[in-house]
Amino acid sequence: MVSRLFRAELRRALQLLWRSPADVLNPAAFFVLGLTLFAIGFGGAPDALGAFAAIVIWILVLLAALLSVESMFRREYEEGVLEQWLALGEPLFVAVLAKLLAYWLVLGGVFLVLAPFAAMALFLPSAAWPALFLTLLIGSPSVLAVAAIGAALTVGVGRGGVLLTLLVLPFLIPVLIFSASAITAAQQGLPHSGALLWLGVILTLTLTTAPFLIVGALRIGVEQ
Amino acid sequence: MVSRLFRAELRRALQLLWRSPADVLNPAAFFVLGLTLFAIGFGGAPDALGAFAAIVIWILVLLAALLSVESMFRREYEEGVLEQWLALGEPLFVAVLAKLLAYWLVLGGVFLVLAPFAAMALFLPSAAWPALFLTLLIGSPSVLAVAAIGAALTVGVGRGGVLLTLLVLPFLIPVLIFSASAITAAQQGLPHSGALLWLGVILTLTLTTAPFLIVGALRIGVEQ
Amino acid sequence: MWSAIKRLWHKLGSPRWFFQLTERWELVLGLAALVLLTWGTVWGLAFAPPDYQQGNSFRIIYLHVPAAIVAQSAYMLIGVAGVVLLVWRMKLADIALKAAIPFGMTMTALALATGAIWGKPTWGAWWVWDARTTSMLVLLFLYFGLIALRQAFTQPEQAARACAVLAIVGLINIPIIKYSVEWWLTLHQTSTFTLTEKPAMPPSMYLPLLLNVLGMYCLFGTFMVGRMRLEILRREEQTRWVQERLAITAPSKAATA
Amino acid sequence: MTQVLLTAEGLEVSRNDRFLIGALDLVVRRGDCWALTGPNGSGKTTLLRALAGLHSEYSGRLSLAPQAFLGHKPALNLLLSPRANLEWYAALVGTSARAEERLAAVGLESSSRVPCGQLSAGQQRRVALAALALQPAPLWLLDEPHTALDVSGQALLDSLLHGHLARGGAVVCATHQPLDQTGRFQQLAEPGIDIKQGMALRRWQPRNG
Amino acid sequence: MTQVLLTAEGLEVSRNDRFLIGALDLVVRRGDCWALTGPNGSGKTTLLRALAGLHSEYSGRLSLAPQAFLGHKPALNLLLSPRANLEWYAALVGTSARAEERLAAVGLESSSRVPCGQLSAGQQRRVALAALALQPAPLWLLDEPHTALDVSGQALLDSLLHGHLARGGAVVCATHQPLDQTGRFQQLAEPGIDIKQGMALRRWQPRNG
Ligand code: HEM
Ligand SMILES: Nc1ncnc2c1ncn2[C@@H]1O[C@H](COP(=O)(O)OP(=O)(O)OP(=O)(O)O)[C@@H](O)[C@H]1O
Ligand SMILES: Nc1ncnc2c1ncn2[C@@H]1O[C@H](COP(=O)(O)OP(=O)(O)OP(=O)(O)O)[C@@H](O)[C@H]1O
Ligand SMILES: [Mg+2]
Ligand SMILES: [Mg+2]
Repeated sequence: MVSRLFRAELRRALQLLWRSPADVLNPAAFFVLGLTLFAIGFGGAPDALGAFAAIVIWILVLLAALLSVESMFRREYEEGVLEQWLALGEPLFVAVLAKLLAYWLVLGGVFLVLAPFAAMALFLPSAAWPALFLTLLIGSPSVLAVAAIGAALTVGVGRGGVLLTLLVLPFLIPVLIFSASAITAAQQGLPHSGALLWLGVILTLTLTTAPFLIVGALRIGVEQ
Repeated sequence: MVSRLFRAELRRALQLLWRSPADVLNPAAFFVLGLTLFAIGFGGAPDALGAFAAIVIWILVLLAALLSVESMFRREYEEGVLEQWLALGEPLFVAVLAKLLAYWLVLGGVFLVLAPFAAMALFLPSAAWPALFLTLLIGSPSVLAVAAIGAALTVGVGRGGVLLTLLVLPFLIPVLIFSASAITAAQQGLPHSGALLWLGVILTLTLTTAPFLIVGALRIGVEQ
Repeated sequence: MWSAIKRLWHKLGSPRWFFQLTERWELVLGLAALVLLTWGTVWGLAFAPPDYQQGNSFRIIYLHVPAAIVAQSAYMLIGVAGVVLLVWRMKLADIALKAAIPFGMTMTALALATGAIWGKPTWGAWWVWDARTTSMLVLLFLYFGLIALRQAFTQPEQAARACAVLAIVGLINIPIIKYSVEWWLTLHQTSTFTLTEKPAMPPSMYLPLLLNVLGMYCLFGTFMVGRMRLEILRREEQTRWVQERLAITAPSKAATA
Repeated sequence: MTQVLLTAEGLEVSRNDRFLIGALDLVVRRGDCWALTGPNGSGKTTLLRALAGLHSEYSGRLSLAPQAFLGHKPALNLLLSPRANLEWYAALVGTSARAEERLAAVGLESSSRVPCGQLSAGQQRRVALAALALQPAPLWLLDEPHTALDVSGQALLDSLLHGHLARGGAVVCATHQPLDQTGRFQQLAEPGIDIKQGMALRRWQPRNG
Repeated sequence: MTQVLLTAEGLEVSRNDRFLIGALDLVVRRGDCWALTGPNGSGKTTLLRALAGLHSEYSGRLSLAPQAFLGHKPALNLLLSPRANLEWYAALVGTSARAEERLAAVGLESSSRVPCGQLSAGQQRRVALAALALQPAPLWLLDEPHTALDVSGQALLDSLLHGHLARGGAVVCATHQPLDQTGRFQQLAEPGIDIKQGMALRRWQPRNG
């Protein structure tokens, strides 16, 4: 029963992403354009760029994820669909899991696909590429899950979520720091499994707690 | 008559920004966050940071402006207010001007207030501060006006705040380049009035054409 | 005279008239493109003298320049079509606007790619951020934007008008590409062909280039007309004249099958 | 003062190239009250939007006096109070708002400073009626104005319509409920206009008392 | 099969600390059809939401069977087609969708693959009715279900209600229009429940033929 429901929700979430590809394309475009801007801005200074490539890429990933997650529940809320989930004896938890997975499949996929281009555009030495991929793989689900808590909290609060960024960012900074330091270490040929391990710990933590927090937050939003 | 209408629209636009501060606070938070991340990320390398401070600040300004403008007309569209503007013999033009002014007053104000902090956080030499202020003053209205065209074009497209970034950022690249080059020149004690002049030219161009384009785009959106 | 122009203008608004007018164009343009491109390319690659500075690597010019020029022309056509659509509400304009996008985008990508390949030996880097390369990249983004914007709308009519607005705004980029090399000091070459001066290259170098540029325009024309005709058929599917046409061609298809 | 507020000649309205309304001829004069009826999805909303200049996929001749339009949405800013919304409408059309008074007239004196988003569905429609009443435009285009109104709200709407017609205004009103349901209108004995299968325009007049 | 689907004892509902409904006692049994009437802003929507578990600012005892809720919004995803929406509802409640069939029953066979955002107001409400009919929950909580429906749509709604009641379901329905307006319901002779000034719950039963 639950697994059938999960499949249905996953299909719906993917269908929605397909119907309004904006939700995915927007962050992807944002990511690419951000890269372009930095590349233009740092013009002619490939060394400087290479040194900061890791941090630039990860900042853009964070921002792109925030942008895309912001509208994760908004449509459902405004259309009154969120109410249905709650009225129908709460399969909401399953729906939230499915939605997170769908976003991660698509958005994580986008980041992974774009990563090599990002690395090239910013002159990231190839020694650091595996670290970049790994941090994206382990880090991005945490980012999405935490950002989704913020999106859920702000769904009822008028438009746009006043505090999404403020609420969520403090929790994301560790992900950023560990990722960037792992990549920078790899760049210099230093060991970096420690940072990756920390990313794994953060991932377990967020994945086990975030869905509950999201459901709670949505419930508050609907009663608003 | 027109000026009375303009005042009414301006009051309303400011009232709205006051009632849903998210539209401004979110981008501001984003700006601060981005600065923080860069400051953290580039950690102990103040020299490197100082050299690229101008470009980092301006990229963040661009992204923040896009974030905030994205919802500029969405509420009006969804509530059916945009239709009223059009049905009532188009005082829409005045409304658009008022809205742009309101956003610029608030968002431009936020950027100007945050600029010294940004400059300090990124170790921008104080010689370049006046140039930073000037570029923000002259450049930000262009950015807002161009971004508003994109917001108007995408207003009817579901949650298609979608394409905004994709559509608009290309047009903003000149503003970025001139601003950054003015600040960098000032940093090195070089003359930079040329770049400022170009910013002025861009400003005149956008301010004279953007309102018309915005009105046209909104008209298309309403018929969607 | 004036009324004749007006009549032509009216006719131009009719997709059906255009469809009948261009019955043979695809073939003619296609053949011209084939001849010109083969001639220009063979001459340029095999017979033109090597450059005294760059040796043989310069030969990529025979792809790079035609692609770059046609990419911009296609965009100009798109912008003009946008104006016509918004001012005169001419359906054909939207059909043209839509038809020009894929070829223009491909040419932009090709110009960027060949430029990057050429940049490696001459500038020592695949990519350099200067005014021309940047504005050309912007052109590519504009093409992306046009495609994305159209598919974001559910109603074709609104999509067409929105794309027209974007296309017109994007026109500003064309002079930037064109004059960026003169306004800012950049690494990139300035113009070879101008209307007022003789090119600095020897004829044996620039004549094949000219042939290729012309050939590329013909190729553009071929694609353009073909896509427009297809789009007209698709949009006017319900009308009598299309039904009749399809009724004529359908049995012959059945006969060959 | 011209008598004709709206003329449509051979008006054909479509959506996405799909024909909705073919060759409609309509003249609306001062004092006219036209009810537009038809099944769901027949094109009532689309026709009204075309008349209001909000839908341009039509052909034929169309000329109209200034109109006020009230669609399926109440067209209020949900963050602002009813009062602020009315004041904004007043500024748009250049009249004085007298917001408190108008809100009292629609029974909302106690909610004039609450954000509209915190009003019930019917209360929002009432604010929209107040905004409508404030506009000096002689031609009203209304799309299912009875929606969400309670019995007293419908009486209120009827009296608004009566007043507007008496002042020489005219109304075109899409609706699913016969205007005589509340007993305050009666249909004219003329045949009216049949737009297409099931979709029709009929003229009504106020019934006093 | 229990007979009682909903019991409320001393239910007091408020909003932002403002009292809306005081001490309501209500028992809904299989086959019951309760109409909830009251002026705009009296708290009908709030009460229904409390019953549906969507509003928790209440006190008193409340126990209910699984319910299906249809509020002021049609609760459809506007990007997806009616078909996809129905299939999703079916997955939620674990029944088979038979979407085409259900859409045909509400007169939308030809629009089953258009995004819901491109349907007219009444067509969207019809899809919502199809989604309601699909849910096996015995208790229906409906908030002004007649909104935007044309005459045939209202007949459709009535026959949905008839069928549901006949199968042993129960309905609580907030409305501004007397259920007997279409002639397919009649009010029971019992006094019903007066919640407060102007706001009341009355029991109706299907009138056949
Ligand atoms: C990715 C980088 C490049 C881009 C985006 C680019 C773009 C362009 C464009 C848009 C034109 C057409 C100018 C016009 O319309 O008149 C052009 C022409 C030309 N390009 Fe490039 N280019 C790139 C790299 C290069 C390189 C590396 C070289 C060789 C050093 C080169 C040599 C030329 C030459 C000789 C012309 C012909 C100039 C003329 O006849 O107008 N380009 N390029
Ligand atoms: N989101 C909200 N926040 C705060 N107060 C609200 C909100 N929605 C409604 N109210 C208030 O609660 C009261 C009851 O509203 P409710 O929507 O339940 O009324 P209703 O009986 O359904 O009215 P209607 O017939 O207009 O639909 C109203 O006075 C309203 O002002
Ligand atoms: N946004 C839209 N995009 C595309 N088609 C639409 C859109 N809105 C409505 N339609 C289609 O146009 C037709 C007419 O819709 P319209 O809203 O005018 O009907 P209506 O008569 O107002 O119906 P209702 O009584 O349900 O309000 C419908 O068949 C509908 O499918
Ligand atoms: Mg309608
Ligand atoms: Mg209600």
